[in-house]
Amino acid sequence: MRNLIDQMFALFDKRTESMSRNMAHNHGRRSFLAKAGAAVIGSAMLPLLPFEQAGRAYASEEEENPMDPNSCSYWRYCAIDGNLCSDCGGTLTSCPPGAEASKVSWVGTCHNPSDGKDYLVSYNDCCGRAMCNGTYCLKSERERPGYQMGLHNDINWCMANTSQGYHCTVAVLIGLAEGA
Amino acid sequence: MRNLIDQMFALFDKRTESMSRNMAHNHGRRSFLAKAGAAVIGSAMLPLLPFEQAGRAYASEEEENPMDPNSCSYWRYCAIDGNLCSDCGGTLTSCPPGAEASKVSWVGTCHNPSDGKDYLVSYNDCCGRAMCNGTYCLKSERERPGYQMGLHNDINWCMANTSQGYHCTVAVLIGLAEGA
Amino acid sequence: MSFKKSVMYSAILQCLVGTLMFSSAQAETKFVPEKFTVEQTIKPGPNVIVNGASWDGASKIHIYGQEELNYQGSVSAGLVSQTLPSKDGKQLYVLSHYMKRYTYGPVESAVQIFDINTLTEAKEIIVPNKAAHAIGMPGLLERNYDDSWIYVQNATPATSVTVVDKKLGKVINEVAVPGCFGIFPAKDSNKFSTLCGTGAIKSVTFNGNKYEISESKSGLFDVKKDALYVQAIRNVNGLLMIPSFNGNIYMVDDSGKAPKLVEKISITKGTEGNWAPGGYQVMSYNKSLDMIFVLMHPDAYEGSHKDASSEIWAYSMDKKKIISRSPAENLVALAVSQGKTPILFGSNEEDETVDQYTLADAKAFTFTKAGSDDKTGWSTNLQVDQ
Amino acid sequence: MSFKKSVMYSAILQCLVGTLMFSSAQAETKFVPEKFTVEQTIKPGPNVIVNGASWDGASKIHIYGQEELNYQGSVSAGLVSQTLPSKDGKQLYVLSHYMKRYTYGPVESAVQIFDINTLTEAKEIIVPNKAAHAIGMPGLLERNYDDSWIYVQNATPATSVTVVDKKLGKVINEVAVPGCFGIFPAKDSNKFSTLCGTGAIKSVTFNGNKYEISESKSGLFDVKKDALYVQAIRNVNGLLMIPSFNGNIYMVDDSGKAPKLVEKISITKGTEGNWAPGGYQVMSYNKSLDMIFVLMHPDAYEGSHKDASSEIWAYSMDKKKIISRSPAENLVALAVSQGKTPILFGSNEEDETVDQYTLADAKAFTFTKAGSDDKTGWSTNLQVDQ
Repeated sequence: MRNLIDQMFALFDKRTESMSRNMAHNHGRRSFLAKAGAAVIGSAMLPLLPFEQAGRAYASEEEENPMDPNSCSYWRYCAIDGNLCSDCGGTLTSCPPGAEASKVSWVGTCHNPSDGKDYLVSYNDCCGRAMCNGTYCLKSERERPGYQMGLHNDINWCMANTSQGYHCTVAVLIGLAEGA
Repeated sequence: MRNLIDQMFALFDKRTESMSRNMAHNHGRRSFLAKAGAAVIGSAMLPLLPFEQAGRAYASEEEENPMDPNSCSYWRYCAIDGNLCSDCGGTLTSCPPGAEASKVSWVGTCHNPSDGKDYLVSYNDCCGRAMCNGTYCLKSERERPGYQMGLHNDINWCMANTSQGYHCTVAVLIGLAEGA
Repeated sequence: MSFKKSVMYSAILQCLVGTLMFSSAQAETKFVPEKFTVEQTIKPGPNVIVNGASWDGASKIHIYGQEELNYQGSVSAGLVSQTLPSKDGKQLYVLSHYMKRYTYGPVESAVQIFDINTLTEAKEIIVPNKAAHAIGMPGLLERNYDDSWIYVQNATPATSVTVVDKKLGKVINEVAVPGCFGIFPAKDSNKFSTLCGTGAIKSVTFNGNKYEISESKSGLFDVKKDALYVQAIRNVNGLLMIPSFNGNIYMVDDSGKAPKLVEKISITKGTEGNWAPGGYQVMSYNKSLDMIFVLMHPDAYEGSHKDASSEIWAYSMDKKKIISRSPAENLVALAVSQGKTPILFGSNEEDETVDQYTLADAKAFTFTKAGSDDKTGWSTNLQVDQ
Repeated sequence: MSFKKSVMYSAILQCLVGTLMFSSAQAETKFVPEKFTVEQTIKPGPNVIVNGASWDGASKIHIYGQEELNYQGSVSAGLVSQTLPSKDGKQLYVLSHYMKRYTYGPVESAVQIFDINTLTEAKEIIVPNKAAHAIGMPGLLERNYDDSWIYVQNATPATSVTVVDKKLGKVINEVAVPGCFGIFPAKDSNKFSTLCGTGAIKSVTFNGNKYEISESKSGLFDVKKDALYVQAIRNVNGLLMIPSFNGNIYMVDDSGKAPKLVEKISITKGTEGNWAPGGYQVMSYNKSLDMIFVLMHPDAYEGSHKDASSEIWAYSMDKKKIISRSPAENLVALAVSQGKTPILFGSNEEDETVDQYTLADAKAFTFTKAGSDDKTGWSTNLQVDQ
């Protein structure tokens, strides 16, 4: 969780500073920061929605196995959108060698059938390489459009990095979901 | 044919000038020009090779029809390597709107079954656009490696243009083959 | 040098001409060499524009004639393109990103303006590299009502909107609208609205270099229970129609200072099978018929909001009822032509094609697949230019 | 400002930690968050490198472990890449082209040097934009014998060779070798040879900033009747082996001033079915066995020289006979590992995969397909790093 906090602080330090510098309008830095904070961090902490239906893998014909990290039906991937780094020279939680770790991420709340708990999953992109041709998965449980940026998976989360090319995506457990 | 001559002259005017400017070695401009000329222009004028076997289309399962310009087995395509411009917004002999005509080309000698004659076919690339996703054909009758550059089809013939991205390929009849 | 060159050329020329003469003499009919040319324009008529965005190379924007689904040509851009035809349908705006080393290195984001008739570039405007690198969808690259400004949605991930003056060819403003996303231009050319994570809609009104933000009642929509898609289309009565995950159309009045919800219309009410919209551009609108067309799938569940279609529903906004349901598999984006006999175009996620649907039964007003082309590859949005 | 910021952060932190504490308290075992990291190195062992060149986007160079065909990772480049491992197998050289607008605009051609173990870039050297934009194949990006220079084949279409000093990180020479193509480094580090359209082979020898070109007897090979592939491999006896369209191996001695043909070995003599090599990298060589492996197809005809394989032939250069013929469909490039039990790797044109062939029958010395991976996409050449 330290990780998540660090990432989000890093984000605010770097990006909102530079953004604010470029804005000379009638909106104060404080109100901007406060609102951005509410939107990005707040959204990651959303309570669970009252449904628990399984998502669908992109390749729907494949065997469903919520315990197989090589399958799009793996429980952690409930809101993933990307190519699995584990199929690209990385692992479930690490980027392939030479890629750059994304500074920011979107977050899903996924149900682990083996212990019955709900986890916060940080989907981090690995950056600065051409898109890996590894297994592509798309599931959008509790995913929301860009007005809830911290839950949004239709965007390149290398956006805050120096190297912005999208390479692949990992699924990192960062917390137990509220009420789990 | 005027076209071909113009193109080749344009090539020599532009490219060898700049090339020569960049060379400060112990080879004179004249001998270089003469040799390059022999290689590039000479090769386009090669006598027919003594065989007349039909080439194979890349997509070998397709219906062979040497009179159908939409088929890779079209007689003009005997040494083509590229995406057909006619499937990309252009025609058999013209680039799609907005693309740039290649200044140089490779040449094939193809047999037209309808009149029994052999024709020189200039395969020109259209340039400055992303590769078109139209029908891709590869046939290599009398095609030769880069030491016979004017017959070579494994290279981007947008190489002498300002806009060098490869878009698609046309097949233009520029002459009757020697002895036809 | 120039002497040597001309001698050289003469020799080559003689050789070429000699060969030709020889050949021509033997030919029964004189051979006339063909000319290698470039098409100057595409064929006239309305087009559909398919955004073939790439994540690690040149995005390809494909232009097809609406009637025949004939390939007219393409323009090329950088990474993760967004596309938008101009108001008069004569130009095409493309936002994309160019990295010095293609997938890394310094990034240059640009709005490029292409002339659709000639498919040539008319203008390129560099915009701040804050522009969202997003999947192709509505609401991220828009223009104001009189088409003098182009809006670009930014995300760093903090959100803002860049305002480009088309004539000046440069950025004239940047508006921070934190926690909000999507640009819905108002009929007032100095104004746009945007969806916010609080469930509010905000309107941004410009006054020279300054701008003012007004907010709708919070909770205009419920982000958890009935989230809105980032897509709004203005109907014949001047209201914005915004589709939701559950198949409601939110009718929003953006003419006042702050946006107001006028009505919420469920297009699924009374229909069995738990149908819901799905995709990246779920809805299109035909003005002459005052009818929306929506990509629908059955057995909806939390997370199915981007699932591809099973059917296209035609819904009359005037009569507030379903006019027809046409089977249409695997579409994630929809665009409809204008006029009384619409043609539908969809991005097919499974086959990676653009699909054309035409009226099969005028009385039942049902559509069937009439054409398809795979040169688009995978796409998530498309537009008609008129 | 800094005060406000820290207040802001504290509030967020408290909120986050509060939520976590609450969650953790309820959990039966304490939850330990996972760490998001980056792999520092690939797994040890020999690799095969597949050149996934792109014509309108980032080329992708894929690194696989030889034994398991496990995906180790990748490096990214610009358009139409050429690849080459360093002499010690620790680095990878990649030539590619970067256009400002991806498919048009000013072009920057670069040789990039990557460390294979970490897959990070060690150096980038800009070379003249004359470098051939060619399909991936041998002979266009090479290094001299002691690996101090990198050679780049140019084509504008006039041909020349750029010489890069690896240590200095810059271009030190450019040699015009008009009408010739392909770079075959000699054992003398100051020398390379090249194939010419006249049927001769030329050797270029450097002496400081100057160079001298010596030419073999003209007609060393017949460009029309038995053209040579642009590929040469040095055998255990120090001779260059150059395969021809008709299945002859030209044994060339490049140790003297001018190259000399020592012998021409037909690998098809006495075999029924009109077999011939086919592909972009038709041959590979295993030194310990003094054996070449060649991609072969039957019923050859003029123009079939790039047709994909039906079989892989293992031919002993020592015994001058075919050792085995293994069925292997659709390959257009071949690389063999070193050692007495070789593994073969091929680029499969039809399936767009890399295929692995291992010894199935040690006695018959025949190979069968043991693995395949589709992450490479379409490729036309590949290399082993040791």
